[in-house]
Amino acid sequence: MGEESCAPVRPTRHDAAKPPSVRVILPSTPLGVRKGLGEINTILRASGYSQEECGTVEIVLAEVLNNVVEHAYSAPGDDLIALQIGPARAGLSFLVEDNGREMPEGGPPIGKLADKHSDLLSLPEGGFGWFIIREVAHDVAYRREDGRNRLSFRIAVG
Amino acid sequence: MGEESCAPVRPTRHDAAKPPSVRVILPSTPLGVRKGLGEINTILRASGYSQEECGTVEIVLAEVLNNVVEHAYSAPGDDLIALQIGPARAGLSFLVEDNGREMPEGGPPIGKLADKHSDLLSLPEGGFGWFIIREVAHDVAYRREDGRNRLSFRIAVG
Amino acid sequence: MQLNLEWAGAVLVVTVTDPRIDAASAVDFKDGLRKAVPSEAERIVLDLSQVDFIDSSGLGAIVAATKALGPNQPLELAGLTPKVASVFELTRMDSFLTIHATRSAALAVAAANG
Amino acid sequence: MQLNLEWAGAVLVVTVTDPRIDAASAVDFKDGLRKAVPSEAERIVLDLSQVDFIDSSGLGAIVAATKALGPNQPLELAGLTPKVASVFELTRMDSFLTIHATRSAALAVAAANG
Ligand SMILES: Nc1ncnc2c1ncn2[C@@H]1O[C@H](COP(=O)(O)OP(=O)(O)O)[C@@H](O)[C@H]1O
Ligand SMILES: Nc1ncnc2c1ncn2[C@@H]1O[C@H](COP(=O)(O)OP(=O)(O)O)[C@@H](O)[C@H]1O
Repeated sequence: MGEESCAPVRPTRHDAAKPPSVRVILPSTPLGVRKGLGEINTILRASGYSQEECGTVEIVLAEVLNNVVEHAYSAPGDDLIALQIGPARAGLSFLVEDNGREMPEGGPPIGKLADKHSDLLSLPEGGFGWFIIREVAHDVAYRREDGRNRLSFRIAVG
Repeated sequence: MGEESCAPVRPTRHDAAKPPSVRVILPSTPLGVRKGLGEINTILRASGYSQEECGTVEIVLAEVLNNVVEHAYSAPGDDLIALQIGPARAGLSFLVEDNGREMPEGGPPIGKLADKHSDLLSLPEGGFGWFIIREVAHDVAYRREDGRNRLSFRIAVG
Repeated sequence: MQLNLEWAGAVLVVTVTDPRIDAASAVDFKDGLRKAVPSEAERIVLDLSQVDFIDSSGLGAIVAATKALGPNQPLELAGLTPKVASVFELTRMDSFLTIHATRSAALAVAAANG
Repeated sequence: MQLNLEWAGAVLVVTVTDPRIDAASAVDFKDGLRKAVPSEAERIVLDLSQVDFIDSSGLGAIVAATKALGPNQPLELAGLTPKVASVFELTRMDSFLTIHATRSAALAVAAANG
């Protein structure tokens, strides 16, 4: 997942963006995630990130947060997801925490893609999430601590 | 609402505190507010504010945020509240934003207190919220913009 | 909302063991208190020494409970921690409610008053 | 999920008028699309020009719909906005699905192919 491999959602570099410090607490529901992404987008735009950079952050966060809603917690209810955004050496750092169940293999899935030679009808209809995360994000690290999942990563924007 | 009138929760002045610049997004639910206040407390303590100063901030934010939960949004659901904390000339500045309904009179209530001469049985059981806010916070300003409520104020801590 | 009950003669001491009486717990607190107090209680001491934070909802719940119990079952407060005390002072509720420094002070007064 | 239907001969143009096909709306979108397409449709053009964001749930829904309709009712995409296009590219789905720059380009090709 080097810098080279994320061509389609390529982060552009400029000096205007000022990495914000953000704490987000979200209801673990599809609509909670959608609204949270909207607020984060507003903050990043106001911090000087381009529309394209905000799009890069949005797709990764959408995949990570929706995975928590769909897989870590059993059913949408009162559960909360905590997200921290801060400056990183190169880009923005993210830490996502939840009190849901542990990752199945003790760590995040590899995320694989449809075989180049497969035909339309044999395409997978899911499982794109982790492929997207690993393709765009850097330094992905997972740990289970105090009954909590902590997933951290970096996105090279700004 | 001068500096003089907020004796009971008097801000103490010292040089240790370093005002943070942080954005907090929280669910518009009583438990979301509670959790958000906990995070803010942690951030302010880490920035060098005293326990007493953190208490001053906590009570004002509790009133402001719970008002959004109870009055601006119709029912606890997936709605979010966005909060910005930053340095101010004297103290910390706060901006609270929500997408709920507009303030009833186009602005925040005056906030009044029980009559000194009333007896226990005629005491109000609610309506203390805005009195507390106006008593402790300074420069309270409200505007409705883009379907969003924006309430800003300053608390003289640090 | 966790409430601990203890009798000292006809005085019922209700200790709030949750650290917060806030918008998330005020209704629960009011209900719990109402159910906890039997008609035999001649006086109620609400021990708040374990409560670290109260907001206007919690304050409203205490005022409402005091009014509902009425003058025949006076509700008195004891053991206010600093943040809690400042909210009572700020709203001037300290001049309408009876507040004792500690639970034992409250019981001593209750004993003296019969 | 708001879908707008329009016929161009035997081609059914389905325009998604919601700005997002995401985890909150993907199931709704898939159901809506299934109900919207009658057996008379010989080709379906899905106009995404009003869609600003799609995530992997939305992508999965489009793949599932394309598979369910099968080769006799080909589903083709048109008008992908930048963020949406990048998700199709990133997941290489752009090499499995037919994507046209615009809805009129899609219709021109459909007309040429009969
Ligand atoms: N946060 C998580 N907690 C537990 N399991 C997860 C989490 N994220 C992903 N998984 C597991 O990894 C699988 C692959 O995830 P993903 O690539 O996002 O695809 P999808 O969500 O479409 O199934 C999921 O089906 C699930 O079993
Ligand atoms: N954020 C808000 N949006 C809309 N209305 C509000 C808001 N805050 C306060 N109000 C109105 O002002 C009144 C007084 O508020 P407050 O002093 O906090 O007391 P309480 O919340 O206990 O009623 C509320 O009852 C409500 O009608």
